[in-house]
This record gives sequence, C-alpha cells and structure tokens, in this order.
Amino acid sequence: MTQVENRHPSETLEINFGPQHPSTHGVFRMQMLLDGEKICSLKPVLGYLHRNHEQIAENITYAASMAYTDRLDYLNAMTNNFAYAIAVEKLAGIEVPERAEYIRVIMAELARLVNHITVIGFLLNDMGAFFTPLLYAFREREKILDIFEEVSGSRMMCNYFRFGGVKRDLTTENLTAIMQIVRRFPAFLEEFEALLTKNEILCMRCQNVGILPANLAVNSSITGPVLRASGVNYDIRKVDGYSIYKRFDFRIPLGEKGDVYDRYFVRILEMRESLKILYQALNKIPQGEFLNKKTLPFLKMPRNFKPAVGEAYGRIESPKGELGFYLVSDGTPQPWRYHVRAPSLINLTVLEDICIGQKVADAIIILGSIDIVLGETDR
Amino acid sequence: MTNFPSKRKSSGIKQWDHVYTSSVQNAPSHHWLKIFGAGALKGMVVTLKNFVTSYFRKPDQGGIFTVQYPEERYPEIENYRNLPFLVYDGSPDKVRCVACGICERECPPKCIYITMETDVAGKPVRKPAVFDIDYAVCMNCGICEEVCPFDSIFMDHVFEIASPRRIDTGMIRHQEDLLKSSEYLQKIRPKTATMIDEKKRAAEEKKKAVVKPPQGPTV
Amino acid sequence: MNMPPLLRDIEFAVDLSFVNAKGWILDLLSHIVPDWVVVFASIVISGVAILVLGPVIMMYLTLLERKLIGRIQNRYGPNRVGIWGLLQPIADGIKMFTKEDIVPVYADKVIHCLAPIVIVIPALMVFLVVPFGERMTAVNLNIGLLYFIAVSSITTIPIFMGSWGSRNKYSLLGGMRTAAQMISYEVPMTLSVVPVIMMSQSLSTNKIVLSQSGSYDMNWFIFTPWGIVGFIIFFLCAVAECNRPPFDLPEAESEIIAGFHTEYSGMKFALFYMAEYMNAFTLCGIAATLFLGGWQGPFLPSWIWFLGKTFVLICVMIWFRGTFPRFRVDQLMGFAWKFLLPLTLINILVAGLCHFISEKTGWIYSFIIFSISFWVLVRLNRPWMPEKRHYPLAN
Amino acid sequence: MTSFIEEIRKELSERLPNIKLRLVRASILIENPKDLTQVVFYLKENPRFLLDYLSSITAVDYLDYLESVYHLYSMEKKQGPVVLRVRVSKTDTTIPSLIPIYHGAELQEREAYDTFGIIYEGHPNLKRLFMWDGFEGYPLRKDYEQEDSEILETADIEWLESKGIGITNEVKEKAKQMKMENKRAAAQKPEKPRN
Repeated sequence: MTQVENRHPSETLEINFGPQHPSTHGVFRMQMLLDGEKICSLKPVLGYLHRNHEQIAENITYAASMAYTDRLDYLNAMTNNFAYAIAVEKLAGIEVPERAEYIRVIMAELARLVNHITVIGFLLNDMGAFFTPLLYAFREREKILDIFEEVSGSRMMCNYFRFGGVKRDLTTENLTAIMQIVRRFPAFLEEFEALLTKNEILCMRCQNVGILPANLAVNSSITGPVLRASGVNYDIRKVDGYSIYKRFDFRIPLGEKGDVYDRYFVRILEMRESLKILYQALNKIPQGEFLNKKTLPFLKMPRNFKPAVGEAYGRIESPKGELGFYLVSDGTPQPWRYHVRAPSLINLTVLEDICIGQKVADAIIILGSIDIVLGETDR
Repeated sequence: MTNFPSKRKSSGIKQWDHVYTSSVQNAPSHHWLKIFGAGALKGMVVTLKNFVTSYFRKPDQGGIFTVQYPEERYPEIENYRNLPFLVYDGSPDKVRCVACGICERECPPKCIYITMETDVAGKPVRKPAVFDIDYAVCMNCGICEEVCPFDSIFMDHVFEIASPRRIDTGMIRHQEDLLKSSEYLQKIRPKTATMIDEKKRAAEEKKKAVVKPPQGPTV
Repeated sequence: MNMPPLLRDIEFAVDLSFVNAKGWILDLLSHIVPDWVVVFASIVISGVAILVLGPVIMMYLTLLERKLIGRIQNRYGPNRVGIWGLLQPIADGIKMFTKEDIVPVYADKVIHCLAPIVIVIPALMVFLVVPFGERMTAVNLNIGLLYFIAVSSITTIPIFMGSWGSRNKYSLLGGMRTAAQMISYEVPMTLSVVPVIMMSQSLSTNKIVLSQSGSYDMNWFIFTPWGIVGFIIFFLCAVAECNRPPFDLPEAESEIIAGFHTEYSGMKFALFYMAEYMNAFTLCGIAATLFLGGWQGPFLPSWIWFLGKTFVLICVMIWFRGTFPRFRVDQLMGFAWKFLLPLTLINILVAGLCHFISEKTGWIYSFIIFSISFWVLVRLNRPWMPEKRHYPLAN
Repeated sequence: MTSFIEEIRKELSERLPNIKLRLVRASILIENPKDLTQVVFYLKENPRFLLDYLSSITAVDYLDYLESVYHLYSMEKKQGPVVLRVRVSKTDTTIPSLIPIYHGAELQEREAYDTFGIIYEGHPNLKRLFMWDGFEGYPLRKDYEQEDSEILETADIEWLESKGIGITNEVKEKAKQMKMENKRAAAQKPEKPRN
C-alpha cells in the first residue's frame, strides 16, 4: 500500500464511478477521490441490486429457494445450486448416490470453466481490448451452455440440483459432448494464451498492479482465485474434500506476487486443472441412480420437506471463492434463517486497500480481476 | 463405466498431463519471444488467423459462430423450459388440470392464480374456472411442472412473447391463451409425453383390473 | 518500361481521368465566363470534391471497421441494412440526425456547441495537401508537410474545448489525457518525418512523392533502413494522434466512459466521430505519401495506388483495435518520450549515415545500430519487459 | 468435529477462566458479548488452533434475543470450522467489532447491522450496506413489518390515472386526504387487479 499525502481539497477531484458505468460489472459504485489520475481514497457503495434474497428464501420452501440461488451469481448457477444442495443435505442428513456426485462434479467444473473464461474476457474488455478476447471466450462458453441447456433446460438459470441428487440424468450423448469439450478446450486455451499471456501491453498493465499481500488476503477473508494468486494454498475442494473431490488427482496453482497478472494466470491454470478433473470424472462415472429415491416424495410435495430443528453451514469452492449457505431450521417447511456467505461481497473488502495509490485505469482492472457479480454481491 | 473411444490407449495421468499444461508458461527462457513486441505480434497473428478462418471454416472450428436469428434458428432442445402452459386432451374443454392449486401454492414468485369452477348448484367441479399466469412475474424455474400430480402444466418452448403492455392482453395470460393440445406437447417434448402416456395407460389398466367384478366361485 | 504505346495511352488516360475531367469543365467555362470566374470555379470544384470525399470516406470507414472487427471476432458485423450492410452508414446518419440534441444545464454552452464544429475544420483542411494521385493535389503548397503538421495539431484544442465545455468530470479527465497525449506524440511524429525531408530536400508533398520514383516507380522510402524505422514510428504516432486503440485513452469507454464526448449526442457526436475517421484517413494518407511512395507504383493508375496503400494502413489500424488492450496513461507518455523520441533521433543520424555510404554497408550498419539502441531502450524502460513468473502447483 | 470443539473449550476454560462458555449445537456460546474479542484473539494467535480465517459473520433472530454467529477456520492448519455465538437482547444490541482482529469482518458486520440492527462497537464505518441511509427498521428481524403491498401510494394513483386506468373517486379522495396529512400510504388497491 502506498501512502498518499493529504493535499489541499481543491486539488483533488471527487468522482463517482457508477452505478451506471460500463466497467463496474453491474450497478456498483465506487466513490473515488482523485489526485490527477491517482486514487487517494475509494469507497465501494453497494445495494443497487438488493432484493433481500434471504428474506425471500425465509418465506418459501427449501426446494423453491433452489431456483432463487441461480440468480445469485448468474454466471455459474450450477455451483450456487451445489452449495445450497450441500447445505440442505447437511441439515437434513440426505445421502447422495454415487452417479449423482459425479454429475455434480462435472457440472460444477464446467461452470468453473464458464466463469473463468468469461471473467478473463471481461477483464480484457476493461483493459480496452475491443471485445475480441471476450467473444473468443463466449464462443467456447456457448458450447458449455448448450450442454447446460440440454441437461437442465436453461442456459444460465439452471435450477438443476435437487436435494439428494440432480434433476435429470446425463445421457450418453451428453457425456460424449462434454468429452468433446474437454478434448478441444486445451487448443482454445492455447489460442487464448497466445493472444494474451505474453502480450506486452497486457503485461505492462497487469504486472505489479494491485498487489495483494498474502497476510492481508488471509486477514480479509479473501477466498478463491484471488487468494491463491497471492500464494496462499487454500482450496476448499482439497481442504474439505466435499462431494467426491478427494478422489481426483488435481493440483492448485498458486500465484507469486498477488497482482492482477497473477489473478489472470491462476485462472488460466485453474481451468486446466478443471479439465483434468473433468477428464477423470468422465472416465470414471458409474451407472446408477441420479437421485436419492428417498427424496422423491419431497420433489412432488416440497411442503412436506421439513428438516429437523438444527443448523448447518455448507460451503463449496465456487469459481469466485468460498460460497457458503448457513441454514437454521425450526422444523417447518420454511427455513428460519437462510444466510449466504457471498464470495464476491467479501472479496470487495480489500478493494480500497489495493487500489489506493494506483491510477484510475488500474482501479477498473483490479475490480475486474477480483471478479464480482452484482447479483451475488447485493443479493 | 462409460468408455470413450480414445486415441491414447490408457488414461493414465502422464498420458494427458502435458495436454492440460500451459505451453506458453512453460516456454523455454531462450525463446525468441523475448524480443520486446513479439508477444503483441503473436497476438496479431491470432486475430489475423481468426479473420481468415471466419470466411471458410465451420462454426465449431473457428468459423463464424453467431446465428442469424430470425432466419436461422437454434435447434430446439427437448428439455428447454421457458414459460408454463396447460395441456388438454382432444378438445379444449377437456382440461387435464383439476384446479387442485398445488402449483399455485408452490410457485416461488406466486405468478399463478386459480379458482375452481362451480356447477349450477354451486358445487365445485374439478376444473379451473380462472387460470391466470403472469408471464412478467414467472421466473421459468419449472417447479409447477415438477409438482403437478396430474401432468397438466408444462414448460413451453415459445419465447417470442414480447408485448408492449403488461396487464391487459399483455403478459397476464388467461386460461384460453394457456391451453394447448396434447399433440403439441408430443411435438415439443416427445420423450416426456410418451412417458406420461404410458403411465396413464398403465394406471387405466390397473383401474380396469380393480373394477373387474369379482368372479363367483367356480363350481 | 517498354509497354505498347496504346496501353500506355490508356493507362495515362485512366490515371489522369479526374484531372482531365476538371480541366474539361474549366475549359468549357472559359468560353462563356471571364477568367477570374474560372479560377474561382477551379477552387470550388476541388473544394466540393474534398467536402464530399471527407464524409463519404468517414461513413464507409465506420462500416469497414465494423465489418473487419466482426470478422476478427468470428461474427458477421452489420449485414441487415442493404446488401452486406452497405446502407448501414446511411441508416446511422439518419439516426444521428434525428436524435435529440442535448446540452447539459451547467455546460458552457458556446464552447460546448462550438467544439464539434471546430474539430471538423482542421480535419478537412488537411485534405488540401494530400496528393491523391498524379497532379491530384488540391493545393500544391511548397511547405505542404509543414502545413499538415501545423493544421493537424489544432485538433487538440477543440477536443479540450469539448471536454471543458461539457462540465463533466469524466470529460475533464479525457480532455487532460488528450492534451497530454497529442502534444507528446506530435514530437516523435514530427521528428520521424525529418529524414524524409532531408532525403527528398523538400517540404512539398508532391516533391516528396516524386523523389520516390525510380525503377518501376518502386524506389519508396520504406525500402531504406531509416525509412522502415521512420515509417513504424510515424505510424504508431499517427495511431496515437487520431486516438485509436491501443492509444485511445482520451475516449476510453471502459475507464472514463467516452472521455471528451460523453455529453455529446446526435449530430454533434457524429461530427466528433467524423473528425476522428477523417483524421485517421489523412494520417494514413500522409504516411503512405511519405514512406510508401504516395501514388507511385507500376501498372495501375496513380490514385488507385494511393487509395490502396492508405486503406491497407487503415486496415492495420483496425487490426490493432481488434487485438490490443489499452495502455495506461503513464505508460503512454513513457512510450512517447522514453522510447519513440530517442529512436527518432537515432533514426535521423542513421539517415545521414546512409546518405554517405553505400547501400549494402548502410543496411548492415543501421541494422546493428537499431538493434543495439532498441535493446538498450527496452532495458532502460525496465518494467516493460514481461516478468517471467513461476506458478507452483500445490497439492 | 465435536472433539475439536471440546478441546477448544477445555483450552479456553483453562486459560481464560473468567469467561463463561457454553456448548450449543457443536459450537461455543460466549455468555458475555464483551468477551468475544478476547476469545477470538486467543484462538487466532494460539499456535494450536491458528484460526486465522474468519469465514462468515451472520446474525439470527430467535425472537427473544439476537444471535451473532461466527464461522472461523484455519488456513494455516486447514482446520475448522469453529462456530462461535454471541447473544444479545433486542434492546441493547452492542457487540464488540472484530475489525481489529480480522479486516474481513468489515462488510459482513455492516451487512448484519443493516439487516438485524446489531451494533458492532468499534466498527469504523458502521453504515447501512444494502439499504439506503434513511431506511427504517431491520428487514430480516422476525418482527419487521413489510410495507403493505396492497396499498397504493399517491404517486402510484397519479401514474395509474395518467395511463388511463380507472380509480374510484373514493380512493382518490382518501389519497388526497392522506397527502394532506403527510402520510405515505394512501388507500387500498382497486379490487381485481387482474382483469
């Protein structure tokens, strides 16, 4: 962090970035105090997309909330569903069949691919590349979204997971299509990297910009690729080993300095690790049930699903960080308390610390590299 | 176990490890890319290649991947869900729906409104008198379809429903707009419709078996 | 060149068709009106041609840009209005004309409204000295190049007027960036032209083109060691001068929304847009004139050569836009002052050297000098080189 | 997991005997909210636990009291979670802020303040996070009364009228009266909104 001396107030320029700004990724506002182009202070202002998601969920059944979790982080509905399903299964003690676990992992990793390529595309857009990397990313994303559509019925608002399994089974055609994506994705990543990784302008813009030291990152509860770019080895897939992640052989890429470039490149490497997981999962997926038969009556009558009094905190490694759901049940069909631990909200904690002393243009790409989705931030 | 035809014979870790590691990152340090500006030029080669291939490659191999919407259309996917509709068998007055109101109760954004029909004497009939869905509120989650015990409400494939008005004749759809024949369901969702038909037939047979009068003792 | 005389005649006729047409009209006029009217008519004809050419070029450049970038991004680009979207610029024009013209309440109204008008004038004035073909320069000034540099640098003022007059903080930031950027890049641009002036011993654009003739009219300056470096520097500065990516900081839409034209709408915005594209065209035209031999070239008519070279350069500009992210403001300044400026000074020295030694040794010497200076300059600008990083894969 | 909690409790009761603790649903309830900072600091710095990662802060309304729940993990030792609870009455809702120990508490404490009205003492910028500054009430408390959706505001009536949707004179009169009295809500919505 660079200390900026206090200048006379008339020499600084106060400017509101957002809520209507093309690169704040939604309706997000940054109150900046600028000295020339240098940032003296930055305050994030949230709540423009607030819809009291938690209040809504406390007034409807557990199953109906699944559709609302899609709307949290609308880029990867699959992982949101995953986290919620895990929390409810913990609460009610539901077992998940083997095949369903595999399907869940496949979908979550596909969602991770979707999220990371989209984020890198938007990061480059913030940097001023005129949509080219973004559209290359979208070209690949479309193929994955096609799979989501065939499987769940919707491209983005999947609503695919159910307590104790998933909504629909994966057919052999689906599996072959996913395998084809996994086979072709490395070639796309090579092209993407040829376009970006060694590009001098990108390196000049990204390297040594927005450095987040490891101790600050841990102390600020940062999670996800942003934390790992700072060099902290913490991935909930490894730590908790939830679902069946313990069975796969994959590794966690770590960054060196924790700047924007590391955040970009850790995401690229994470995609490659995801591909490894997908490859293994697709080869190992067993035959069997895709939904716990005991939960079938609850599917037809969601109001009969009444977990015993208690509480549960289920968390997963979503592409943005730790996504957790804290549920308190009072034995009625509606949860007594439903709380979302949203990674993109909590990752914003450090925004001011790493932006101070940088230029205006840097603040934009730092925000882009932290990767927020306002649906999840504001809830 | 699903086995995929693979060019590589075994799926051991070492077989695919090199495929999923970054060649750019692992480039040797004496690489010619060390010249300043070479990375940018390489990026320009990538865009030039995409420019050229956009003229004669197929969409999934680096060609143009956009769909020219009104003329070209994306192939319809059976599981696609958009907005709910009601199914009738044969003629529109034979609605499958019995106005039980489960979907109304379970709908998360509460966009369904049902009242039961009454006959002349004022006794309720198992048929909806009013069945309204506010399409502007519906969030396409598909829960109504899942919970319906009579297989009467389904998610449609129609998505061109834009309307300049929100209330009258706009986004609030009444029963007569929502009703669609079971043939239509068969057309858009062949698998689901066949499954439901089979289930119905089985149920009917079972009913017949139960209704069959008990045979007297054979002498 | 030994061409059959008939073919040569035809080529000559096609080459000079525009010039002959104008001469024919003037000839006709001289029979019926006094001489001073003929002189006046000559000016009007050239003026009208330029006034029509400017906007038309701008309109179709926007289409070309959208089409090319579309193809780069694996999509079609505009293809709905007319065949291949050829009527798209006209539709855009209608849209621009019919849009509401907004003047912010607290804006300085006079300056705000004057800026888009002022910005078009230098963009059109530059057209006067561009040699479109053999004998097709509107005004054959003997200080044409100086005129071009002087007039094109006026563009800074209307942009700053627009940004200041809008009374918008984003615009203000954009205006500040513009002023810094355009003044900085003018220095290496002017200096990169100096070797050309030295070699052709003239400031007239026509004479510069003529001095690049030779065998097959291919004795262009770009085929010399100092020419190729000078061309690259001039072209990069030209990209920066007309605010195009990767130097589009004044109007960075992802940072300061649209910079100086945030508050402009309708036709005022269109005028800014028009000036930008006309500037791009004239700068590419001048780059072609100075280094690529202007209208010189074998076989084809001169104006086709000129337009061809110019459009190739414009396509490269569009290609840049489709590929690169944007610089940051301090890096942009550093690029001009710490990299391009020293290189241009070395280039002038190399040009002098090449003049006095034979061609072959000149190439060798200049290659050595340029590589050493390039290497040194990149090393001195230390943060430029991408850092090699190691990413451990933890378990 | 239970044994880990048990271990922590034993350690805490040995080292910090003045602090009253209780086990509630596999988590530690700190009886006096004032002791929270001390406990958390001890757990963070103790090399046996090293709970350096504050995952989540949230609040729950149990009608009689409000509860603030903390989920702590250790990134260093890959342990967790340790759930801490603090209970406060609805009238006096002050809990010491964890910002001096965890920077990451900033936005989460603001969120809990916004939705439950728990005042975190020592928070440098305890403002509403999602709601606007003038908002009254705490929306996630169980006693929060939702604004009646069946009631139209005067502005709504004007808007409806301008769109040509008929409103009875009675409603209009009432709305006018309400406006005079400076009240926000005006009147019942017209019957049968769906026609």
